[in-house]
Amino acid sequence: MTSFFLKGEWYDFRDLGNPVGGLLHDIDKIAPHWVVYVVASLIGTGGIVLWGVLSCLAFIWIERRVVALMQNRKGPNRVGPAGLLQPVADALKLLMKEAITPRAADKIVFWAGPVLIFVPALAVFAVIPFGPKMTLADLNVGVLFLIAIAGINTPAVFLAGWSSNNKYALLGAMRTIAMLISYEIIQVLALLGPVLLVGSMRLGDLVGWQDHYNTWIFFIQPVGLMAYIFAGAVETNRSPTDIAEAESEIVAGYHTEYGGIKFGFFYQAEYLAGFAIAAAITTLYMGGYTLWGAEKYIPSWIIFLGKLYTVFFIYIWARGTLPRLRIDQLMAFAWKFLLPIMLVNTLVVGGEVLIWRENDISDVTALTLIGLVNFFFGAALVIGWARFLGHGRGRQVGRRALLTQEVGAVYFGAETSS
Amino acid sequence: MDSTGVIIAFYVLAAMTIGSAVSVVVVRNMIHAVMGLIGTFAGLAGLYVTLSADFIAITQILIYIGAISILFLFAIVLTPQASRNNQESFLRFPALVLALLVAGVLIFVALDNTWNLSHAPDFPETASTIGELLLKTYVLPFEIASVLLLVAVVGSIVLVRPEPVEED
Amino acid sequence: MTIKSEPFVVNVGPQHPSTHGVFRLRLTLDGEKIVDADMVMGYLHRSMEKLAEERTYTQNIPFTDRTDYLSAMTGNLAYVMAVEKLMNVEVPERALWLRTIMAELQRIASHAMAVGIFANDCGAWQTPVMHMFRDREKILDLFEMACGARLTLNYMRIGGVSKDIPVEWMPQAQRLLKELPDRFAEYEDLLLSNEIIIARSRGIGTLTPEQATAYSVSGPMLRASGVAWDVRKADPYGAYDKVDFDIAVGRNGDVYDRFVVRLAEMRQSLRILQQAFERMPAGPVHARLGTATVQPWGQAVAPLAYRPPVGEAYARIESPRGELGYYIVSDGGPAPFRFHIRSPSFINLTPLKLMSVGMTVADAIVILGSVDIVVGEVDR
Amino acid sequence: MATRTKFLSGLDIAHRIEQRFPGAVDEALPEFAMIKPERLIETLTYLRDDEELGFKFLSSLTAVDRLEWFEVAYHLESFRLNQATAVKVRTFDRENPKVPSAVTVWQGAHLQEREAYDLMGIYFEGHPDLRRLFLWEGFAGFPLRKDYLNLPGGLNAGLERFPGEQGLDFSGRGTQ
Repeated sequence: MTSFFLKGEWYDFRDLGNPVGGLLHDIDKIAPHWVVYVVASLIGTGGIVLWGVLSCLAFIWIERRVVALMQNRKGPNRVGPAGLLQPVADALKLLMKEAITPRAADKIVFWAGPVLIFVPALAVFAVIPFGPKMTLADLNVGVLFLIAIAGINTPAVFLAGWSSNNKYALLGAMRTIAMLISYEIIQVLALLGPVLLVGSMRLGDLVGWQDHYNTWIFFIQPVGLMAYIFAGAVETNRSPTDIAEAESEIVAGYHTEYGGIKFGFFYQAEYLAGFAIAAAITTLYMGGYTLWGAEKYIPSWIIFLGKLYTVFFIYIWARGTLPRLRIDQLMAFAWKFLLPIMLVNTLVVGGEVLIWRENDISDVTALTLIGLVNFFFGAALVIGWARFLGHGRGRQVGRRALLTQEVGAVYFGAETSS
Repeated sequence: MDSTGVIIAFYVLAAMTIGSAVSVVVVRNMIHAVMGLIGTFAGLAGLYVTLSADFIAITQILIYIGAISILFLFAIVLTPQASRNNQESFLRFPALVLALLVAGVLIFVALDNTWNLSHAPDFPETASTIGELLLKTYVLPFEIASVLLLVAVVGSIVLVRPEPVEED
Repeated sequence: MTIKSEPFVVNVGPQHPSTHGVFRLRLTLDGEKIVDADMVMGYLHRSMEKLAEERTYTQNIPFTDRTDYLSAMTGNLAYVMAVEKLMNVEVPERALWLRTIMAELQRIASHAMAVGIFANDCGAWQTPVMHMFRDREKILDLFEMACGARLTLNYMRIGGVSKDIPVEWMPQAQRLLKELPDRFAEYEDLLLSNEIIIARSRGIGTLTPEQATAYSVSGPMLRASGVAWDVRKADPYGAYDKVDFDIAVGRNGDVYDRFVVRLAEMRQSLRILQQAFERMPAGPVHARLGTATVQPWGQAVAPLAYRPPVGEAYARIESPRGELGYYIVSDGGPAPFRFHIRSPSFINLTPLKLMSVGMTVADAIVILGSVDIVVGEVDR
Repeated sequence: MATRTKFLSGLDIAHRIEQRFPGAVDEALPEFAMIKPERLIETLTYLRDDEELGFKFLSSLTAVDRLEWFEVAYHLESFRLNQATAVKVRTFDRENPKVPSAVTVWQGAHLQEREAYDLMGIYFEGHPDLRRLFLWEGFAGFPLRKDYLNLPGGLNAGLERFPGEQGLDFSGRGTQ
């Protein structure tokens, strides 16, 4: 007790689990057993909430600046240095706005919507390992937890859309549910690949496996990663699948009627859901908090957050680049394209793991072979299936207009080489 | 029922489950009733966690909150006649009587039984245990259930398919 | 067995991000499918046709800016052409060339806006619009140099243009002309082969040439349906008979083709500009009519009121949105007796129901975007 | 290369119509041919379908209040032959002007006839959906008519002089 504040682990920021562990250890000596539990969960939840809010604020600014750069604009640059305080100003504005509830809305459900949508967005982070000891609850069904908690979104979105008593909101809610339910299946199948490889659904085990073999599942499961990134875009309503809140069609979708801080909840929940998807991709596909030995020198949580933000950046990039698909095209993409491919992919991974386990093959050879096979087979599968569905090369080529001098002639249906 | 925390959690969750379940029956607005149902499902999932059946708990959330409740919501919204409110029904009193009878039987059984505590060891990895059981011991029922679901999927697709336009 | 759902009426607008102004589209939906589409307009109706009957012919020119405010030059041009036809005025050669140049610059600016906003309607979050604005801004700078205004230009005059271009105008325009082909290549690269844009716009809102003609559709919409009709070519005005250019024609008449035709027309406009810059003669820019005086610096001071002879005139030009016609009836007084605008945005909306029924909500927005309406011109 | 749209004079058109439908033409001027309302639809159909005319495109349809009568002007174009013309129809009934609808001939007349009905109050018989277009249902009167209202400042429609012109009396700021 003499050196309460001067113990080594207090400065060991490679893993924030160390100082917290030290603190808990000291508390355990002086307080009853359950206090440790309460303190540990309070620190964990508080940390995650704090991190989530700060990251959201930072990314509001980053997203606006980055997209502005993509669009030949400057972006927010007035509030604070380089516009850095813009998100704070936004948040203050949202907080101070009058919380309007439409008269025709169903009051209770209208209020429940933003709260319900916020819970799963935050709860997902409970199972994410930010570092070796930085997991709030390392469930043994962590992967399933990711999907199940994200699934709570569905009723929340529906209730928000329905209770607004607005046609755009209802249309948006219907679209969201159709999308979420379809892409939940894709998500499950995409996450099944890593789970089959590792043989565990505990996220800590998944990271440990990638650390042990010094590889990322990204290299072994490219098709699964692509499908999961796309399904993640659907899940978080980001471009090119922001159909549920398609601004140019249904104004703001299910949260059309929400304003003030209630809208702020949706806004932040959307960011948090985006971070959750990025965290899942980082953990499952990109080695989590490990970086081929560099985690000895760099704090692991910095590695993790770096990867997470990189993945999240892809979504921002897509938002500044891509147009939006139509709902039926998106559904067709899920059911006709991704589902068969993911089923085949799962089968292939299962077979590969079986062969690897049953036979005496060295790990390096096995993983290299699996990676190569999956890459080429996946590429062949995607291209072949796209061809089979009629998305040949010829259809993608843009047409050019026909140029003519002849006034009054009709060229309808004239097919010339473009 | 080992520690105080679990006991507290059990009572909180049980109260939540029963309260939501009562609200499902009592509330007039059908969407509110579905919200109550979601609360019941969530409470049940929590109860499963206290029984260290985490796989079942997660599945409960995934299937019941994520899918079944949506089914209810869609059914309510897409039914044109059923507006938002529950209707009065002549079956109200028979239903009440039936419910009271069932409740009586359940309470009687609960009080009359001598409850034995199980001393079987916990499953450390519920998911893999369930997986092995499903794919080894109970593979036939599992497959039969799968085939049944497949039939249901195909049937529903056939039902909602637009009729092909007949060309003469 | 089919499952029927209740019809669901959605009001798209008048306050909506995609109606390009205060325009209302009342869609009756079955699920996401449109079973009926009805247009409600008039939120921007300023009764220009009535107001114009109370103002002199010269005073009416600013009104024509404010109909199609994204393409004010062509509005000016069509109106002054109608009045010139009525008064039988011979316009000086340089003024004709200047009118052509300005109209073509305006066409590029307007088409850039149309294409960008169309991509926005497809859901590309602002990026194409902002890229297009880059070029449009430079064209607006040129307009500002020439006439002091950027949007409502009021440049054309009866018998010519308000003033000659300043000396530094031509070098700047030449510089812009050198930049633009690369930019257009970039847009064609980014947008024409974009898989999602193709998926969203091919086969949507198709009009056959017969339908397009019967529904009085004009401009890029008509040409996208495969009808090679361009007033610039068919009935050349300005200096269009002296320049060489092609009519861009689509093959399928869908939303994608309208978009392709617009991009191709921007290139043709560049061609016209190139030739015009080389061949524009020197000379006066305003005809001497009545008491009109031309100041030493080239500005024409119009007489207070023209009194055209009794009669009527209908002049039409190819505005970026289609065939823009002005029908003017004169009773010999200082103000038009009847002033009617045949506005392409308005008439191109006629087949909207035909195009959107059977499509989804998302398609309806894209179709409306492809019509490229300017509500100021729809409602007038 | 400088092709120009051939404008078929009203006299020419009137001659052709007269040959096909004797008595259908009311008046003919070089600028237009005036057709009798009762023969309008068959005449317009003839103009559209005839091989040598082929006016498949209705460029503009508008109504004019000539104080004694209302007239509806149709500006027609043919893409194939690159020619244009104008025909008109008139009605002397100021209380209840009625003209047959051209929607059956050109669907493009749909919105334009609605506009003419809205602003000029001409009832197009046979129009499938004749409602107010820009103004709301229940709007009193038809604003483009010359007798709708005198404008502020007391300047009557069709006035001979304008402010600033010589000879205008500014003492009373208008006549009312």
